[in-house]
Amino acid sequence: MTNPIKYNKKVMEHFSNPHNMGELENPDGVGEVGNPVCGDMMKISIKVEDGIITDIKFLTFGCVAAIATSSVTTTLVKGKTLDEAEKITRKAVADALEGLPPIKMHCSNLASDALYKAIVDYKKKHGIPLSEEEIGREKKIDEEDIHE
Amino acid sequence: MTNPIKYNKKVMEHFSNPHNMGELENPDGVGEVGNPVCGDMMKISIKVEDGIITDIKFLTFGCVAAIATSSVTTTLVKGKTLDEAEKITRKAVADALEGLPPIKMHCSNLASDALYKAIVDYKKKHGIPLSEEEIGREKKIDEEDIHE
Amino acid sequence: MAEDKFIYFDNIATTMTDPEVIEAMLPYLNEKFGNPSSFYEFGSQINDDIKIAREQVAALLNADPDEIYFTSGSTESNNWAIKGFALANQSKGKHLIISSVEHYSVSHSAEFLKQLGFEISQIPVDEFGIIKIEEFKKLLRADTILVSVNFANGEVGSLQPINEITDILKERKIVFHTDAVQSVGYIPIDVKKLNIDMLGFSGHRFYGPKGTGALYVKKGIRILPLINGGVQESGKRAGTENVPGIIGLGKAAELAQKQMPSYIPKLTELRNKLTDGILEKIERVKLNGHPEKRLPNFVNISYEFLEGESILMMLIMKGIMAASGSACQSKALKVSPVLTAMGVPADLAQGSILFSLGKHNTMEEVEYTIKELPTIIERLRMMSPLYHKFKKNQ
Amino acid sequence: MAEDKFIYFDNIATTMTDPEVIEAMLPYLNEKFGNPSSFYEFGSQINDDIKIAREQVAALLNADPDEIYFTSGSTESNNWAIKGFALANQSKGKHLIISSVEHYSVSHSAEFLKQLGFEISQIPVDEFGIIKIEEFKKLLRADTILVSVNFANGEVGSLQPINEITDILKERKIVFHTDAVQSVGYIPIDVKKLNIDMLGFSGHRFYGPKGTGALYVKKGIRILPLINGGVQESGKRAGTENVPGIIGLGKAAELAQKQMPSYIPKLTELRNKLTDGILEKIERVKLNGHPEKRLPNFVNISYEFLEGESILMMLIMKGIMAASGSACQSKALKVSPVLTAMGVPADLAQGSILFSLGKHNTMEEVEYTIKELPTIIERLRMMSPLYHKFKKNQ
Ligand SMILES: Cc1ncc(COP(=O)(O)O)c(C=O)c1O
Ligand SMILES: Cc1ncc(COP(=O)(O)O)c(C=O)c1O
Repeated sequence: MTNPIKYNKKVMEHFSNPHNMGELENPDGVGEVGNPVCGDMMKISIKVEDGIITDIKFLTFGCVAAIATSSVTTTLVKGKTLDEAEKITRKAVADALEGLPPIKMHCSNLASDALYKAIVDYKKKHGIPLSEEEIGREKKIDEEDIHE
Repeated sequence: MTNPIKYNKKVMEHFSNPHNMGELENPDGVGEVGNPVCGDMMKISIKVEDGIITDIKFLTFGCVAAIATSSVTTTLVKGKTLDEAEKITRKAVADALEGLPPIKMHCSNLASDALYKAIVDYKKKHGIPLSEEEIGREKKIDEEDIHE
Repeated sequence: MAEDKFIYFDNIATTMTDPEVIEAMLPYLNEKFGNPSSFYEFGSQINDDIKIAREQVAALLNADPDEIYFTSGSTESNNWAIKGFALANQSKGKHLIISSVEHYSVSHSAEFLKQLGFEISQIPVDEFGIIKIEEFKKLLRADTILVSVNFANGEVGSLQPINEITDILKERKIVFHTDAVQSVGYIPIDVKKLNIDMLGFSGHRFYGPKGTGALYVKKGIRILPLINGGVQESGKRAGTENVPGIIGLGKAAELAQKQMPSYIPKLTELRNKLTDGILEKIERVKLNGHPEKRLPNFVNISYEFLEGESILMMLIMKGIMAASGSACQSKALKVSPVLTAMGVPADLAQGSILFSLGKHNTMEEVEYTIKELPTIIERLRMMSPLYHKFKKNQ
Repeated sequence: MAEDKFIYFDNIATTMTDPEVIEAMLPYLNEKFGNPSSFYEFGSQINDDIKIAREQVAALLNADPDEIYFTSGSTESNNWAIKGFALANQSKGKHLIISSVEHYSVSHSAEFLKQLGFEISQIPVDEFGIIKIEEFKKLLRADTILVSVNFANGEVGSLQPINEITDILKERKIVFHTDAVQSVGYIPIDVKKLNIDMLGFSGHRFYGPKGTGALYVKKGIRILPLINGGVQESGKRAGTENVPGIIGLGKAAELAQKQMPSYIPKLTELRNKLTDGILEKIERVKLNGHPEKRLPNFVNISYEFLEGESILMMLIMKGIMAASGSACQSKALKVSPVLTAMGVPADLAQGSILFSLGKHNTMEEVEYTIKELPTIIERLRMMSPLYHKFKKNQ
């Protein structure tokens, strides 16, 4: 009934040895979500070449799940096209970690949201127009961020 | 705090091997107190010769303490004059048993009361006038008996 | 009987903790001492063990594991069920019905609610201590929210007509609670089949540890916590879990489920032998409770012209431990309110002795008791003025 | 550190049961299984053993034995004290005052009373988690019947000014209750000298068994039972006694009284060493709670730019078990309400870790922790966007 948090091996691997940790110098796009008051904050920076994410780094303030989802998201994205990367869902992130404790599922949102915002940031900077859908998703992320 | 009843050795001796148990044939005096509904009932019969209680027997319906106080009372009385026997107090009975559990103290009342009533019965039958005090005590015993 | 041994016929007071139960508990007193609420696995892994205990208890009652809440014993469980349900549902009505033969943990809880404006009705019982169904029906009102009737009468062991009660209540959506402390582990109980909404019991009555118990609360039923605080037991019963106790209770439930099929017939045989032996060998006695519809381990008999304590003491002197009523009621009461409610006259109720059997009792012990008891009764009757009067009038 | 060993720095969550306590309990799980309420000596003699346990607990607090009531733990004790006192004394007034840093077992009990028409005021605390005496005085009303302030703040260990509180209350005849769960066994408590009216605690926090606790209630104070039923505990707390638990609690009290003089200085030394080591070696940290006026075993420190869970996990990976707050509160809360009440900003409160020491901890363990922690903090900060921002702005 009381269910203290239990992480699986995969999560622990990413937490203990996170991939792509840090901040890119002169990134092509940056996305930041969350805030310290609500306990999770993520910053993702990307390098893009010919529509492909060639490098990515994350910074995370947060729990074990937040760090692990950040790490696994970066590994999922590297080498993908922007379109492919955009489509990485919250579920894909959780699946790549072979599951998260229920009360930690929201962390997978944060990671995919931060990535999304980095891509949008890149597109804006490079004059790539956003579709209605993309604008909507960005707005939604920002709103959630405040309300959380 | 919860204090189940604990009897001492002396009480247990009298309970296990009660003295003067039974009913005298053709007694000179009989005293009965208590009733089955309230859980204790005692009947004491005495033989009196020249103002001396030469024989005594008891019947008791009741708990361990009731039986033990009946038994010890008979031993205290045998061979005593009526005057001496009348003066056997509730305390004397309890003392002769080396103490009773607090919630069982009322049993020592019953035994001395039954004895008292047997003596009064003898006196009435033999035309020995009762003092004011004696009449008062008898009345009190009967009243208590009902109220108990 | 061996010098150092005695016959324990007071299994309704408490039972010995089964060695397997103790063994199951020991690690949680020792190395597995962590707090289940902790973050690290050393503590949190204990939740898995508690989960198993919850499943074991649920299985015994055919409940779902998340319908089982661990408590400190049936007294707490009963208090919680009655007060917690009444307080959570008072907007629906403030009328409660209990039987007139409830343990104080039920009747005093109801008493407490009276002060908060609730009304309590009591169902009368017949001569066997079984509730009168027709009278019960008459007590039901539009504002009745809860009915509480023990599974078996705690003093004479008569089984209550649970099925009939819940059938009546189902239509009216009134919730049913039962104090099953003397029944769990002595008779199969299926809360689903019987449509029971809440059921409380203690571990120590069926070879589990003291200080443990549970309340079964059917899914969907709202009760307020009795004990507020942390989020243990889904936030319904706060306080750091009594881990060794819970593990022990689970084990006891498992053992009961496994062993009941073998010990119930044995208990029934011993019970019948003891009952018949006493009724045959001693005159002027009366079996209290229903002759058939009773728990397999209850033998409550009244001995005319006698008072219970002196019988108990003589039994002790013969190495036999029994009781003159419910061990956990007040010592001060001379006459059991349960027997009184059943219409047993006060003088007869005084002389009632309850032998309650357990899985460790033997036929040899029963036979020894049947042999010794007539002498004891005879001896005490020889002292009884009531018996002398009876003889004279014969 | 040895492979199979770990460092247990979460003694406020629970402690291991002392082997002497287990040894004292075992006979009552085994051969001494009788019910203390029974008539025969096999059961009733257990009352003598319970009496000793009651004396042992009373001695630890300088209370009279008949002022000690055994419960299932401090959560029950606190619930009972607050609800039971309020309900018994509502004719005198319906206003209660609690501190703003109480455990849920106190604050939710007060919450419960609100529904019954009581009013609750909360005393604000200063930056150390200590109640503001002047503010407290302002809250007192003519209809105030009860004040409840923990003996030591349960999360940072700051000691409350009990003496000052009870001095103020004495004149006004207002009753004082204190939740002393983190203090009993860690600091001498004299209820007489301190004029405490009610005090609750758990056994498992000072090497006693889980599922045990007590409530001290000063003679003359009337409280209603929380758990109604039989006459156990002078009719104030019903239910068959958890005999092994009570015996164990008594033993734990005895051991605490005997051992405190030696382990308090030791704990204090370890605490100071750990506190100083961390404050020296790691930048941007903040000691929560009062630097001196705190329990000898609490080290609650916030690490800027970090979140607690990831620190805890890294500590676990180094074999160190600690907590990020009160183990028995809700898991769902990200920020401790206690730290919030103390005015610790949310982001700083997130990164707070509580090391709570116990008598089995060693200087070696403290030194190991001081050695490992800076690396952990450094590693996590390297991941933290907040730390990066801070560095850039320096
Ligand atoms: C200050 C305080 N009071 C009471 C409790 C409740 O203690 P228990 O779970 O032992 O009942 C806790 C639990 O952590 C606590 O920290
Ligand atoms: C019928 C019944 N219900 C409840 C109880 C209370 O059980 P416990 O003392 O284990 O809480 C008893 C105790 O004898 C009982 O006989």
